[in-house]
Amino acid sequence: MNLHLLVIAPIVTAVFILFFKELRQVRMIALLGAGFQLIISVLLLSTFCNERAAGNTAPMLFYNSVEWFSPLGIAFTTGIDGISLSMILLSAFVVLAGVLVSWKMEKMSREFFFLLTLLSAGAYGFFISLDLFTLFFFLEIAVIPKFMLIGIWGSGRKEYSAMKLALMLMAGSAFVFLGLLGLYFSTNVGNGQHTFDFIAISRSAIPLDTQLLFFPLAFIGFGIFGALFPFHTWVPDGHSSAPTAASMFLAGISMKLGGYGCLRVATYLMPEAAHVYAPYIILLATIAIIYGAFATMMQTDLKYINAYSSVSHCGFVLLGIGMLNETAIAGAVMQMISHGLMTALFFAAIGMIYERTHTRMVAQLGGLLKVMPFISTIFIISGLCSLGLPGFSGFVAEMTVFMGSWQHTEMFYRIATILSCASIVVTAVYILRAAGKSIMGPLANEQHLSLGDATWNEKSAAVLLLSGIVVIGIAPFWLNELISPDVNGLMVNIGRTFIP
Amino acid sequence: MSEIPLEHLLMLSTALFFIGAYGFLTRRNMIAMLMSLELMLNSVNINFIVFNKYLFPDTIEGLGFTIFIIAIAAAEAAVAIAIIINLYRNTKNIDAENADHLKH
Amino acid sequence: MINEFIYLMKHELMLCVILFSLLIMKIASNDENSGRWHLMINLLLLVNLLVGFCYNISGELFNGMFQSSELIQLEKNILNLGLLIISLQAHPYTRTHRHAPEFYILLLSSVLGMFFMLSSGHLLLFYIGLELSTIPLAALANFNLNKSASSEAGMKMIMSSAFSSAFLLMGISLMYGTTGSLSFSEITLQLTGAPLQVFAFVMLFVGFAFKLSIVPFHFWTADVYEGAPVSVAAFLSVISKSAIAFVFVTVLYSVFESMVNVWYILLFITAVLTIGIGNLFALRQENIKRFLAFSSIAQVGFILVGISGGTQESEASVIYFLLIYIFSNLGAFGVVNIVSSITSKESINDYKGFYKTNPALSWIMTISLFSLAGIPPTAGFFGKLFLLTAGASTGNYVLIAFAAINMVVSMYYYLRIVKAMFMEANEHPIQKISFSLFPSIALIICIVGILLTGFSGNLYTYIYELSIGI
Amino acid sequence: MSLATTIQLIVLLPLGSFLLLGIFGRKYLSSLSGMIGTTSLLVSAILSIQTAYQYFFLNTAGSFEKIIAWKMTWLTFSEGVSIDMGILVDPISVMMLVVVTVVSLMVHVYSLGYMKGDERFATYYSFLSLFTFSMLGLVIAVNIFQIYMFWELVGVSSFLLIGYYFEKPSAVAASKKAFIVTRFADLGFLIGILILGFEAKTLDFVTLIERLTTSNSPYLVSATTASFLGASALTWGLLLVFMGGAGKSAMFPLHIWLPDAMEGPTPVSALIHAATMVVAGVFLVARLFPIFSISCPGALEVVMWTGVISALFAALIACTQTDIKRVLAYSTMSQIGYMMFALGVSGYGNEAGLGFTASMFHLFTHAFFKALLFLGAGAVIHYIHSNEMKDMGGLRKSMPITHITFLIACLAIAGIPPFAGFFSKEEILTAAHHANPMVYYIALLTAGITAFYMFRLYYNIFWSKEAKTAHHDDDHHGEGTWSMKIPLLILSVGAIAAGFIPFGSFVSSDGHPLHIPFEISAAILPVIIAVSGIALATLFYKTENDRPDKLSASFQGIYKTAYHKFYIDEIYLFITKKIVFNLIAQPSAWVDKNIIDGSMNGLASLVVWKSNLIKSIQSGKVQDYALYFFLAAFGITALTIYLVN
Repeated sequence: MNLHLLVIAPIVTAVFILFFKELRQVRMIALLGAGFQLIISVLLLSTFCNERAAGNTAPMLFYNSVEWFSPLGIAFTTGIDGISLSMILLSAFVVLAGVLVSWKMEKMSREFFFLLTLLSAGAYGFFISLDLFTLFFFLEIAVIPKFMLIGIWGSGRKEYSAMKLALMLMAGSAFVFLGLLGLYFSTNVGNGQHTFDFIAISRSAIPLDTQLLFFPLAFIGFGIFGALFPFHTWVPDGHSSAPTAASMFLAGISMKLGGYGCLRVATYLMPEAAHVYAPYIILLATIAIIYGAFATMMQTDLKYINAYSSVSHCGFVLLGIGMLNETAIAGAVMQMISHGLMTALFFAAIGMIYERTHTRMVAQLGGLLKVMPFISTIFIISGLCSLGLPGFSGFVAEMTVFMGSWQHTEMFYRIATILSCASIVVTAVYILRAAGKSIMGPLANEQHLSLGDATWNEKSAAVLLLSGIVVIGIAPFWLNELISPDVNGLMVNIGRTFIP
Repeated sequence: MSEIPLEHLLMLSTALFFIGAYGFLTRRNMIAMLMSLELMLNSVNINFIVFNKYLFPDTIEGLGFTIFIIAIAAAEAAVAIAIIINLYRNTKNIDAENADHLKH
Repeated sequence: MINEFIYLMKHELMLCVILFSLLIMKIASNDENSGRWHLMINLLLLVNLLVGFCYNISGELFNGMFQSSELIQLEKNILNLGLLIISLQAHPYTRTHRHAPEFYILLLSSVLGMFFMLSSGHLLLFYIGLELSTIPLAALANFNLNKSASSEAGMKMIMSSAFSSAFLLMGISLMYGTTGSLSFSEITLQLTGAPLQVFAFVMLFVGFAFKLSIVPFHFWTADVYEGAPVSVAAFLSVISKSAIAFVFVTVLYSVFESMVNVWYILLFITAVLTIGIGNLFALRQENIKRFLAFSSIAQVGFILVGISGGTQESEASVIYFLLIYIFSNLGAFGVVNIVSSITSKESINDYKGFYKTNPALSWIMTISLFSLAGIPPTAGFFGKLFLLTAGASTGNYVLIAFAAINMVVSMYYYLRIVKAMFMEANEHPIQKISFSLFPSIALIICIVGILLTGFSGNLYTYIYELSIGI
Repeated sequence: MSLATTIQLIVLLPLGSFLLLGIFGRKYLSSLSGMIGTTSLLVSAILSIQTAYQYFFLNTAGSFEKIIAWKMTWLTFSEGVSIDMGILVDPISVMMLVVVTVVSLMVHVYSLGYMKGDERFATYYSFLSLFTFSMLGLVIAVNIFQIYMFWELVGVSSFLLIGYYFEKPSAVAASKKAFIVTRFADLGFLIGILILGFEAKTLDFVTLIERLTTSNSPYLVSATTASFLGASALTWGLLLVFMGGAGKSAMFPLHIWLPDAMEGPTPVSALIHAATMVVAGVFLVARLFPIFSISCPGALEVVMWTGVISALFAALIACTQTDIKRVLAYSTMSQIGYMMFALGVSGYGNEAGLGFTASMFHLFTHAFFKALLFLGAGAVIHYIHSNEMKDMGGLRKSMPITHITFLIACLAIAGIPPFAGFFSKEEILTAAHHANPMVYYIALLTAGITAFYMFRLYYNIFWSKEAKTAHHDDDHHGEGTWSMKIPLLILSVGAIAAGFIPFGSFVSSDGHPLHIPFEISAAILPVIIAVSGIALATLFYKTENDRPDKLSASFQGIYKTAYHKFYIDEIYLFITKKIVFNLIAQPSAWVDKNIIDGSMNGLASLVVWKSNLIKSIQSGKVQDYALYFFLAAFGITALTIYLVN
């Protein structure tokens, strides 16, 4: 199965969109495109599972390499394993949901859907590329559409947030690029030629001092995408100013690029350095988790609440990666997927509320459960998911991270783990505060009585994401089977200097 | 008659160069600036001739170059003066200090 | 023999033919400003471009004073392409101008000078080419005869260039004194690295630096760009810069190869200064031409980073980048040109709400700016990253890190314009602009170039095979 | 039907009705929803009774073994350590199956009348089913993580049901409080699980217990040697797990959510906050009992004292409360305290394990009479439309059935023979007597107080003054429908009869039947104390008089503190509001906004400032440019020559 399809499909869709003007046509095309992407990804999943079942244990399936800039050792190399596949599925879900929730985007609809689709192309490309340059290319492709989406269709201090997001993410990718250059020049494929090829680099032994120099660059670079403390400040502003779909993409996809990169590029390719720096990563992650959670408590804007909670939740991803053992890393991957779906759902719900009440201030909302039961239920469910209720994906992911983290017996790791566990209480507090005030309680505003409940497209978007969440929450074993062999594969490299 | 040593001539040219530069930097009048520019170019000419005569007497590359420099300097001066005249038409002065509307 | 002569000098000859035909027309005809005339001249330039592609042979004439190779001819073709685009873009401007033919005459003679410079195997020819390319430009900068800003720009340009050429000549003379020759091949053999020679070399370098507007020899740039007509500014920032850069690379790599330690230091210092200062000034510009001037200064800094690599990749990347740079910068200048020649609005604030009235132009502007900023999927991304990659081959990551961080800063001011066009409201936006065929062709060429060049790995490989490196 | 399928059915039926009602209930079958929920519960109740019959009576072996009826790996962490879903059948789980399904069935039936005409009828029933499902899943758990998951689910369904009247701010606040407090306790539970799982390298109960109880097993050794802050890892693990249990079971000091939880509909209080969920903590300790008693008596000590203190403490508060549901809530807390310290005083294995049996026995009987009390109170509230004692009185005429059943329940809880509570309490006291006299006397005292406040409640409702709301008689609906009365009758039968079950021969600490001789001598003292308590209550409250006020006046200080629940809530408020919010949350939010974000913006403004700083060099004067050129040229030359050599 040709992975290029994953990139081509959105691009073709985007190009098609340019030919139409009417919202009706444009959104239809976008929807078809997104649906097609979902179908491709599901097909990919099935073929992948068959391949694996047939005993194909190659680290990367559907491997394919096309010459690109051969003098610089750059090729368009693609291939996937369970981890990237799960990420692709996540993206497909979020993209489709995103298109659905922005169904009534009247303002400059063509440009909106064009950028949205372009963004998804970047995400897919990132997850399938096995060539660091291509990977970086797609990483950056995914940035600028966000700038436009927030700046044009956003709300609040949109220009400020858009600029901030763009600059911080660009700074991140600058770091990433330095890290990649370091890797590039430490390879050698004969007569002084270097290569960006992922697999080649993963096989080459990179001297420790090089790693020590470039691991922080790469990790911080990707970390900025993944809301690594203290480089997370784009998250609240960006998310809260963005239009609903863009927030969903940001939280559901972009932040995952960061986590994925931290795991795949930084940690996997420079394991020795990772072991050296692990304590710092864990320190930052723990701070992000607990401090993000407390900062969330004080927020009064629903989107800010969710954005800060994303900081806290993405902390679990980095924590899992920093723990550098199989369980924790598996947990980190699960957390990425879970957080992607859950936060996207949360933002969708908030967006629906905002669309109707034109406010996101908790103080001005109340008793919405009476007015819009469906949306409120969705809101509560995503809240429960984000506080890690069993039966939803969040629980599975967080518990896996905890179990993994606890395997370190040093006191420092133990304390970090306990603090992270403590965050589930804080999460409960702020989620219930938000839900209790805005969804439950007496009706805050009489005009709200006239508001309607979700429309078909919003419902289907919510159900789509919810199904993902619940499936993972009820039957995590299949996801585990999907990713754990490849996490094993990663551990071969990461664990190679593991000091027990 | 005794020959003038190379160093002296080089000193002369260097001196001339810096005098020209000084003039260029200090004179307010653009025409005067052009004249000091000529001084700088001539110092270079002296260099070429001197090197040619003292170090590589069997070729005439240096002399040839000098000719070209003189010619091109003339062309340059012509264009410069044309532009200065145009500037004078527009602003009614040719003081370098006052031609500073484009800045920062 | 004779046809070898023709093949080797075909670019120059072609230009001479056009020049003379222009002169004759100027003398002969009286209605030189008719649409027919403009069509004709652009067709001539197109022919000129196409001719450049046939009979690529390498060799030398006038015992080594004029030399040509596939690479040099490629570079000349790139310049021809840029020339064509500029002349197409200049249409709205020249159509209304009294002295259209002179405009072209000066333009073409400047290009002719660049060609000589490119093929020069001898400092004399190099010097002549340099002056021939500079002096007409000064006249062009002054082409808005009754605008004081324009003549001030012309004055500044001619004065500073004359001053710098004095330094250049000083360098050449000392080089002559220390090596006893003026032909590149000879000089290469005679280099000893004596202090006087280093001094001479630095003076040469300064001459280049002035033309490339490398900080701290860049001061004339912004003023001239602001004062000069937009097409001229575009020409300055794209064509003459690329030409000089081509020569610079060849001279450094093949002639002064043995002085690598010297010029690496020079490049390192100037690159840092150029990128930093260029960005800092670009940040605070309100006039869009001036802004583009400083942004192009910053771009030169990146070119220097690429050159400092000194490998085959470096040379290839520099040429590749310059090709992309022509497309991107001319895309931006094209839009500015149309806007300023029709509405004579040149401030960035005027561009607020530009998207509402001129979506097409805004998209073109945006894509060009993205390309300049190095944002994928535009070609600029590849160009810039290859430059950095080439520069990193020396292992000097400090320089690369500095450049990378500055890419972010530059991102800010490029996005600022995009923000103005798309996101900011404006009660009197620039009205809907309708423009003729020529500029639209030019813009289409630019956009296509921006979108396609980046992905064509073969093109890069082709350039790579032509280039030599140290 | 095999054991596995039966129990799966028992558990999945409520889930089914939850999904059915939750998704389609509101729109399509709101009227049917009650019947749907009830029938599904009826079936699973019958099935569980049948299971109990199979397990207890058709059991040929001498003892009751732990049977793992069914099990699947749900999520693997690392080899050996995994979350499994499964069904563990042993005496206590079977007993709990019966208790949960029966009480839940009663509540379902009762609600048919009680919640009639409520607009969110379907939602209510779906929540009830959700709760029942989670509770059943909890009791059959094979894996400590499975218990944790259902533990959380139970918590959330309790949250949903307390907040059922979501438009009442007090209800919302109560539900939040309940969830957050238990959540906080569960944090301890979770960390406890992490510790135990890490030490035992497994999460399965059977293996876990086996590994942590067999002496000199490597796991046990490492668990007891690895110590932190003076206590061994095992002690920490068990204590933290117990913290979870204490939170759910509203043990002191984590009890503050229980009284507020009475904001929920009364049947819900009967089901969740009296009979089933709140005893989950006891169940959890009982589940891990072997580890507690064999490997870590220290932890068991803690359990005991927590139980004793809670029992007494709650009893004291109960005497002063005027909201009848709150009185019942505190009495629940105190009874659970009994169960806890019963476990605490118990040892492991045959005779020593009396406390264990007693505790389970009390759990069993308590479920019946406490549910009965709540449902009775519910009927009263349904009739009076108030929770306050002062609005009640003399209702024995207008609601005779409620009156009788309520009286039975009061006698049962007061421990008057031959009612159920008497037997179980008597066993507990005996066990305490053997183990620890101190505890025994406190327990006795508590028993007395219990009798007192229960009858205070009883008299205030049914005797004393005439109810102000008597004029309801014309428009009111009497005692409510039969659907409300039948459960009362059934439960009262339970409250009378349950005591006669020879409990020890079914449920015991080690699974071997345990014959408990009934000794009159030990029973006399408690009964006397209980009777005197009742007598006192009669003296004070049977008819309206001013003795209570005199009493409270004479014990001013103690009365006020007890009335204000010993100010525990205020302490909590202080900690959360003053410390957590003002000293942690606000600062971190501030830091993020100003310092971290500020530094990011500061970087940007720094650059801008710099660019303004250097703007003057671009002076626009060509001669300045030339000067810079000149200087730069020679400067660079000098620098280069210097650097090269």
